[in-house]
Amino acid sequence: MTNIFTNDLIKGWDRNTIASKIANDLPHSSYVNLGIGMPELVSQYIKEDREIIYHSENGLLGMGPSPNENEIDLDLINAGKKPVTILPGGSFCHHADSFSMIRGGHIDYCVLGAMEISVTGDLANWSTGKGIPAVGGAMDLVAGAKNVFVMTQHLTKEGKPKLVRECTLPLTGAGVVSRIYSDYAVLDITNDGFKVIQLNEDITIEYLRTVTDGNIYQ
Amino acid sequence: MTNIFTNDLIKGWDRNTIASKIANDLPHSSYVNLGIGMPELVSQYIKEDREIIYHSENGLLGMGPSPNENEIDLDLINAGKKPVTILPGGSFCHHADSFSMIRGGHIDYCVLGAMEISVTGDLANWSTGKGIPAVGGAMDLVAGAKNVFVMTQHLTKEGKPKLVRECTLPLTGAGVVSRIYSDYAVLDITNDGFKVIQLNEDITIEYLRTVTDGNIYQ
Amino acid sequence: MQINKIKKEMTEILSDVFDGSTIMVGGFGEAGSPIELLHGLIDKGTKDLTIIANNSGNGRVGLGALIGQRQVKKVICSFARSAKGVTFPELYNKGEIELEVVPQGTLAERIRAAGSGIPGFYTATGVGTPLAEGKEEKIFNGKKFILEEALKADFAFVKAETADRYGNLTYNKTARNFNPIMCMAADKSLVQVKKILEPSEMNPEHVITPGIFVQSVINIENPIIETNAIEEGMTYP
Amino acid sequence: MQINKIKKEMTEILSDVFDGSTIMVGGFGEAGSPIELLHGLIDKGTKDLTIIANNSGNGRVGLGALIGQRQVKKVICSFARSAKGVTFPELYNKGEIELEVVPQGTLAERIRAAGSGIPGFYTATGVGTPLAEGKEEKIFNGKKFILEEALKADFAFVKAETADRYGNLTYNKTARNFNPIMCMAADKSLVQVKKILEPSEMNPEHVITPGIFVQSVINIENPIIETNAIEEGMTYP
Repeated sequence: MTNIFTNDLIKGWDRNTIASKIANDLPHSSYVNLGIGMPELVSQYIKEDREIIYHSENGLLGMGPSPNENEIDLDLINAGKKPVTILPGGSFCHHADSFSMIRGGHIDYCVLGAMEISVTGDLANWSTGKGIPAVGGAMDLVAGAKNVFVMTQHLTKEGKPKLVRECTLPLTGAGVVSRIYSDYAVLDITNDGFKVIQLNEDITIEYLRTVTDGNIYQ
Repeated sequence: MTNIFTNDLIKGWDRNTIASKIANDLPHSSYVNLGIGMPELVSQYIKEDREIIYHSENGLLGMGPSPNENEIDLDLINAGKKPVTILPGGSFCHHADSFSMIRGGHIDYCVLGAMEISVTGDLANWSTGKGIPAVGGAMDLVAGAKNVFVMTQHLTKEGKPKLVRECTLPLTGAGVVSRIYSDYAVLDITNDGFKVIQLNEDITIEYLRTVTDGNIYQ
Repeated sequence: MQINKIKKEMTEILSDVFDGSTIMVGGFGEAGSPIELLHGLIDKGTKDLTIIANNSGNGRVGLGALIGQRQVKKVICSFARSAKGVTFPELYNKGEIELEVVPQGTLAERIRAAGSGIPGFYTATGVGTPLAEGKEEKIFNGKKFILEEALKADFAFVKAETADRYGNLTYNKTARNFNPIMCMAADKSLVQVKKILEPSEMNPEHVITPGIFVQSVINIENPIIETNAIEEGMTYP
Repeated sequence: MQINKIKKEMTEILSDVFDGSTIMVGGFGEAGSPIELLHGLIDKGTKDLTIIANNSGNGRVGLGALIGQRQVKKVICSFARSAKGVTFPELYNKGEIELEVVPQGTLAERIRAAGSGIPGFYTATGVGTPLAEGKEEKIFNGKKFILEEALKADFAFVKAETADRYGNLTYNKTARNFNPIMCMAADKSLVQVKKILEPSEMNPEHVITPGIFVQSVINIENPIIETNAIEEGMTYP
């Protein structure tokens, strides 16, 4: 199961395909916080049969897409400190109120990246243990959101499994992840291990087992 | 010291005189919460050399006087549920924010009535122990305001001392009162007992001792 | 598909409310009190309710009427002794309704805590008084505090001034009071509102309750004015 | 006599700030960051500061400049690793500045708690992680929470959009962020504001920070725009 080299790997779903799978699983009328980076793609794949409200933890509910160059307002930014817009029906609030939305269980879904996810739903995504420690709102989001979705490559750049029996990196939260969307599969965290919800068309469950450290079942 | 009968009593300051003494002791630029009833009189005696901001715990900062009959708005009321006005520079907030002002020590002075005040500054003013128990914001005010002033008759209607060694009624707060304004005297709560700051012109310290249960000094 | 939290019928907005529900009722005295929603609950006949509110109702309208109909088994409030209270004292003095007294600021903070995912917090309010009895104590910097726990509810009944289809709310003056924090603390917030606005008419800087805290809205353009109703001797039903 | 919290001179508004002060600095990234107040502190030369903020400064302006001048001994923040950070990493990697990392929501709530007279509260944020080490645990309804304590400051440095002479404030869009709660939590809140209004021009429904939380205001009509300043290679002093 260990030390698969990158050049042996099967090419999985691309990030747009993963994002569209997540977008399909967000129900109409959900309040959603998309993490900085890859998860931001999800909003591009929401179908017309539903309306989703995006929350940005720096006090913005009803976040819209990036502004045109001439519409940039440096007082209107997202949690990644990039200029954004606000949609009709949106609102501003201060940081304590914004995190009341998160901690109080009012955010239906958050979608985050990961370094490691354990078979019991532990998540490590804020620290490699090196460099300046910086956590931002990640710990609040995983502790507070009703459903924590992880969007990730199945393997690290070095070809090691990110889905593991036990995380080795500092945790962001313990037992917090509900579902993982990787380039190889969609998996739920269950009492019995990683449950495959959908398997990439090009790979087998046996292969998935070789690139995953922890019990997998269908 | 006990069981002085009402008809023996010296007539002290009237309530307007007491209110003006309190008004004189509220410094310029103070944030003040005046309890329902007698303390409300204080605002009428603020001199022109100072501006005081009144807080009403139901989410009103910058409370003004009662409205004219034709200006009454039943959505603009004070903590006593009576129609009031708001002055320029005032603001509305919700109940948690309003009590953050109180509990967080931002209200400089609150002025409250009393049933009993102990020599250590315990206050009883919310319950006779009978009837339907109802506390309102009194416990929050005495625990949170920077200075708790009591405005009271020195004796009960039955002629018993309200200033006592130990309160017999259920407490509103323990060790919370800073100063007492009665019809007989102005007294500070100190480690050594009730310290007379000002004595009514018509009475002696000896007389004050006979109508007060607890150490008094000048 | 568009989000639309606005309901047309009172029966629809109240459809989920069940016997034995815990319901937060907004308002401080009559300001911000959701009288029509409470009357809807009388029509529905829901029983064994626990009410969390600042007061315990005036006259025989709104909360006073609901209590008078014996639909309430317990009231959690700061001040159950208002001048115009009729039905609560009647039942309380007969031992037919329970009362839990909570200091007003502690009530507000416990409600906000529930909405903010804070299960408990420490406060100096009530220390040394009968209302601190049985509560855990803790010393911070040499001063004694008591532990108060979050207070949540199945439903919040709220009255606001304006709403849009997302459930964003504004209030009028001191009618704001407990309403915004109750929206945060309830599983479902049901809001009666004087005026419905288009989302584009709602200034994002001026929203007091963001729609995330609101599940359903109903338009009651001309709500009953409690003071007048009581003066006119109104009773409901 | 009228209340007037508006100061004319930077030296006046900063006159009370002392060596060893704990200062909350508003802003999330550059939005709402009080750059001119921070530059005033560089001019004043105040030392041994503890800074509470979400970030640790960008480039060599504002907080980045203050840190670069070695006036700061410790930073308490949620995210000290911003793309444009220069001075903090320099000192941190040499072990010449202390860092305390606090999750962003816990940071916000600890600040609000200080302003609200709540010495401590329980949260699930951080449970089971290195940031929970040494913290008291408590079980509520079968779930584990940790105790977090109030975080207060001697001063808050805040940037707002409008103010009146009472210190009532409004903010612009997401430049609101930590500013309102920092005003609550500091002994003295010092505010730089783009525009001064008459009290009668300030709508009481729209005030975000009531004047009770503000001690001094200074009008900075055209504040430095951090992004532009960094692009232009600005350094201060």
